[in-house]
Amino acid sequence: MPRTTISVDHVARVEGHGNVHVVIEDGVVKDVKMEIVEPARMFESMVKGRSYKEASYISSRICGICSASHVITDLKAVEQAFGIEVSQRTSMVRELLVYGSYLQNHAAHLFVFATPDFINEASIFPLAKSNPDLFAKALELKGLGNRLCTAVGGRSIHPITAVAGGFTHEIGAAEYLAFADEMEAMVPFAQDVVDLFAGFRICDFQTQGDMLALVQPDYYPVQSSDTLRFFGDGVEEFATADAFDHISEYQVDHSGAFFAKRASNGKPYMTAALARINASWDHLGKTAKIASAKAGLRPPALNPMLNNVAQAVELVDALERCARICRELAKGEGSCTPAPVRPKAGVGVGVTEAPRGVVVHKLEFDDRGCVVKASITTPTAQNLANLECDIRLLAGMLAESGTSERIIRAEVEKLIRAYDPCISCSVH
Amino acid sequence: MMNSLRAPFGNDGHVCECAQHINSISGRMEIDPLGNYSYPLSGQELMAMNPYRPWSARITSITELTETEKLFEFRFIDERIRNAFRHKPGQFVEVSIFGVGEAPISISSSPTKEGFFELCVRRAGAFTQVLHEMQCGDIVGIRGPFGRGFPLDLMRGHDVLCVAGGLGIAPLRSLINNIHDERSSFKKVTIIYGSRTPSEVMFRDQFEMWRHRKDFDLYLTVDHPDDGWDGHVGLVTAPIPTLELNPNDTFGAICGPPVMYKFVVEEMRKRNISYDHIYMSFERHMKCGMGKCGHCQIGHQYCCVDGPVFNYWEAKNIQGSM
Amino acid sequence: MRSYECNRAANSSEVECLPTPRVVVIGLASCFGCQLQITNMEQHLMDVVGQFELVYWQLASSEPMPQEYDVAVIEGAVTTLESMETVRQLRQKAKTIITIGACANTAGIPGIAAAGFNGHSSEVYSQGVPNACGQVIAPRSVGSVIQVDYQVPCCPIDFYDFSAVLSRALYGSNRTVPNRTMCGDCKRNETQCFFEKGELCLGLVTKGGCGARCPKLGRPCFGCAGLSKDANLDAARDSVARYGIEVAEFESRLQLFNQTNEALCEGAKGEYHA
Amino acid sequence: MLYRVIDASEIPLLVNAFMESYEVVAPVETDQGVNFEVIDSPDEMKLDYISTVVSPKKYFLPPKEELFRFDAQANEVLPTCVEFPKRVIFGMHSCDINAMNRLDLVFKDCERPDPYYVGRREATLIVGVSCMPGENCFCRLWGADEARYGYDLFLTDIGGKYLVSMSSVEAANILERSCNPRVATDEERQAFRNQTRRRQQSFNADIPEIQEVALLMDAFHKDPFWEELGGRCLGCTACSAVCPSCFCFDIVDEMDPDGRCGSRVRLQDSCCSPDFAVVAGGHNFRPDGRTRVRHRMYHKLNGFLMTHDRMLCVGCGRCVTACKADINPIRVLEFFERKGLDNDE
Repeated sequence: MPRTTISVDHVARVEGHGNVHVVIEDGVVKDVKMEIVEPARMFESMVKGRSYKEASYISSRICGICSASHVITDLKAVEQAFGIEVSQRTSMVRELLVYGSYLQNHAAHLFVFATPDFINEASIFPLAKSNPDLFAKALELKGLGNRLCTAVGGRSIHPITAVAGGFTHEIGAAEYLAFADEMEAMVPFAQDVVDLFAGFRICDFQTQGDMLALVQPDYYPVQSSDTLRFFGDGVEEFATADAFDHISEYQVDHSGAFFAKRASNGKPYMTAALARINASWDHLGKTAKIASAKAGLRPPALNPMLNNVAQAVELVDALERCARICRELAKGEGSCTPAPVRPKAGVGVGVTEAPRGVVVHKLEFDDRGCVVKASITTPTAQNLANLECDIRLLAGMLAESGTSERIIRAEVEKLIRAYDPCISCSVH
Repeated sequence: MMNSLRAPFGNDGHVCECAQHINSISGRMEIDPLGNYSYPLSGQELMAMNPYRPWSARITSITELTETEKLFEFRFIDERIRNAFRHKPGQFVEVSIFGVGEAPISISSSPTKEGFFELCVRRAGAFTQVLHEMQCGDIVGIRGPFGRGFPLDLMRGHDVLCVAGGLGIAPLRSLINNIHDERSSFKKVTIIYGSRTPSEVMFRDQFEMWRHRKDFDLYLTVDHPDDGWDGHVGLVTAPIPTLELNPNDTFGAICGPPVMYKFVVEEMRKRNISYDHIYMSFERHMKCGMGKCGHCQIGHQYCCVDGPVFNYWEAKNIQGSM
Repeated sequence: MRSYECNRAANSSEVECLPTPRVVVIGLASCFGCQLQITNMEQHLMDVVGQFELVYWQLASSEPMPQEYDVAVIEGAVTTLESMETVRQLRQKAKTIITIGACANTAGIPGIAAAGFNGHSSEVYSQGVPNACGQVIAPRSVGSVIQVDYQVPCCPIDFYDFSAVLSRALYGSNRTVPNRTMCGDCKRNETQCFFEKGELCLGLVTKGGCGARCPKLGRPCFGCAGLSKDANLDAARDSVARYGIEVAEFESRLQLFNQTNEALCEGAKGEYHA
Repeated sequence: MLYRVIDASEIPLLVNAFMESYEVVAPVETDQGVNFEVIDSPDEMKLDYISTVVSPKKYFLPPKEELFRFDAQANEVLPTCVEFPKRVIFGMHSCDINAMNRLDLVFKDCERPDPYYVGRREATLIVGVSCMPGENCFCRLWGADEARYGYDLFLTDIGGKYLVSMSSVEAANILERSCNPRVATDEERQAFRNQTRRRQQSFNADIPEIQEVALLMDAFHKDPFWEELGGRCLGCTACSAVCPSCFCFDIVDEMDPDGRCGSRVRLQDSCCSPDFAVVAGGHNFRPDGRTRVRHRMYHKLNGFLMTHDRMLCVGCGRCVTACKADINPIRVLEFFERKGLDNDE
């Protein structure tokens, strides 16, 4: 195998358009490029001059899959800039919305995108015939996420009801309770999903990059924390408001998305379900923790391929957590009615954990509440540099052991999909 | 939840009913697809059942008339309905192709022919496109007949002057064929039929035969003649001033594109045909056929029940008719 | 345009269908949300997919793009010379083109950047637009590049609207695509008007038929279905002013989904050169 | 007509009695204003409302209604059967009852009754309630401020008590079973008379009282006023959506997602919809706001009178609020009023 170029144009079963090129010479990886060819839509520039009322509506459209996360992140930035405190109930409903998107995303990613890799099919559709029960149950799980998002946000993607300071509409107690029951009933299947993915054979290697996740004392945060943590090569905790001081974005010619590195040490890093589990393992619910341990996933878990299992564990955790939140909300305490908004000049940074990692929106407003400057970074953009390093590592390892080009190619695609990249989101 | 949000409007969550008979005690309506009625069924009984329910009819013959027009022959599958179906010239039926929709089409065959009816259909939109692709033996749904047709009873014993433009020949053909089948009940019958080009002239053979047999005085006219054209050239109004006609004894019957009416009526009035002896068929999109849905309204009149055939006096009294 | 009509035979056992239509799904500049919406109605997904042969869908399958197909479903706005070429090729090969979602129909949210486009791209990419992005041009709707046969409106699309449009494309329908604006639907939902609360809503000029979901949930319309062909913009401006709302806000809000609509002229027209 | 008196405190008893065997809908106040909704308890009801956003016609002509199911592949109607709920509409105003009486003429007491409408109508009991006019009400102009028939019970508020007119046995039985209806005293009759007069005197005096509207509609058919009024129509159909007497509809086929079966569906429609009068081939018989708005006003203020001997408009005033372009019958009345003044000058 003197010189081989492995190229996959339009990596399938990922959200968005990406190509990968790996050049191997005499068993040594010479070059890896993760080309992000998604059309640029210039969100950071187009929101300039627009009212805060429109900002979250527009930035929701950065990504269909992560729309709930982008909306909540943007609203948090707006609220920080204007000094708005949201009610406890609003925060809980937001968490429900974010988790709804976790259920949608993880189920879609694991089954529609990832599973075909492990059953040697091009798509999920053959599974409808070969294993109709699994297919039906997987769709049911994803459907539950959709319905939760629809109930809370008004539709399954691009939530309608979430606005600065609260929600314009909320479902009744009976619906919350019905959801709680459904969530709990779905837990056993989610546990099976963890087992299923734990059983898939993956290459054994470890990422050399760092990791980034939201952290919160005694909680597994997805939108409720104001603290971020880098870990791996030294732990570094900082306020979400300072996110862009610690994350360094840079432009490369083969990608429409900006790449990112940890500012303090210049290393690439991973932000994903795997990073969350590593950071907040202690705060996973009991059922999820047991499922995770049983699957052999416990910190430090550094094989990026394990992100699939990590997502499955999060499914278990999300179901239980959502059921609890639903029961709490059904008690009807507090209100989600949007808090009054008084625009003023200022800067706000919103950070949440999107299904595939940390998303940051930084917005600067003038005194009329119009955007002066916007900076947005998405988990996939942050992951790209690390992904390239991991591909180099994996391909090198396989090439060294004389693996065929076909298998290297398949494993590289598997790795890319394990990161659950959201490419259109990364080029925004 | 998703469905309730989806419901296009409103929140009347009650799934709706399909109706045949109303049982006033339980407020329940039932439908039997074939109908559970005594035989034979009168036309009135046919309509007295759920008037929104189309009845299956089979296409039994298709004739290509021009590039864009076909003549379809239909027969109801249920014999009782086939026998009960009676129409008047100028009336229309609602044709259903389920999934595609429903469209009002005027009946082109004479009431004197029983057991089947014919529709002359121009390919003009999504519905007629699908209908044109159908084959003999295919099934459609039919409701009707609806509307007020030409006043045959009044016309009997008198002269009749029919003026048709383009597809307007479709409803008039029903009248003309009917007259032909009871030819002795009518006096002098004149037909003026205008088309854009010779290739768009429909039912030419039939007309030629009648002309040959001197059943009717026939004026076929086109706007753009070709080399083989031996008929007239020009507007349908052109022959009217020179016709031999007895104004007190003549009924006019007009059907054609909207712009035609004004001019034809003018010429007929010049010949002193009375306001209420000039009958014309209006084109509107009748959706229900029963004077409810409003789509075919002209002023305060409903084309589907008060028309589609109006006399000129009535039409003059409708705001916005011409 | 339609050519897959199932013969409606005398009895169902004789139903004989022409070869099932081959469908490709293509994503251009978008959030992928409309494609997701298709998958998001799990219980009906296989019903819909079962009516045709899905020969290319990058989001869900690694099967490569085939050479021949009948129907192309396009999501997203045209933002590069390359995608312009792509849609032209789709038009050449496909008998039927269906665009889904605001991006494809009106240039949608990406279209906001159409005004002063070059400024936007240099602002985001200070070192020049990366090669990977292709040759970027001011965003535009698919319909401004090629003739589109059917549109599924809104941002994101509704699954049932997609299913209905698909039915229309495959089997035909004489149902009118409404040009009425949205307020009537809102009233049928018994929603109180935002104007009465002094809040701007674009229902006045936006194509109806979406079921007015946003107002029903307490959020004014932002116009994602696009301007109605019969939108009465002048009368709407008067109405906005009558309710004490700044007309400038109305104009600005209209840009969200109608930036490149000729009815609002100016926009990015000056930069519309490929 | 039989009249009895009950105390206001007996109303909940009456409602509860209805609830035993009927679905009860009544005006309910929410953050969206007052609207007719199904209630579970008399406490949810707000009887002293001025107007609802939308009229209760939705219970007879739902915005969307399935007519029947079909099999598109065999091209046949499928057997379909669903129930009409037994329902009481509690708290309808006179204008809405009069509007429903007009709908009856079109859908029930006509040559071809509409079985869906008739089914709902016959399964429904109507309990009317008296009201005081709001600023947009002009029902009195068309004599629609009193309901002479079309209800089962009608409650007139005479201060802490209600004078009840009873018109159906079914409702009277329930009234007698649940309340203690008694014969009206002279004082109560007096109170009734005073209440009626107070209502009559409370109408907005700014709304011109023009009796010969129908004639004027004909006389001014070609007036430029229609361009001024109709030219600003937004084509949204909100007017018809809220109107208690608008009944135009569309009939469409909706396919199931699998493309095999589907439903024939009736949808509320409006003559103010831009494409309402389009025929196959694309010609639009009313292509602009001028002709559409004029047509609608004609049907409301002239056409229906010609065919059914009463105005279709009942003067409920809902369209005055609903139309964002300020198009409504009051503007038409004002136009005729101005014409009168012009002539005087």
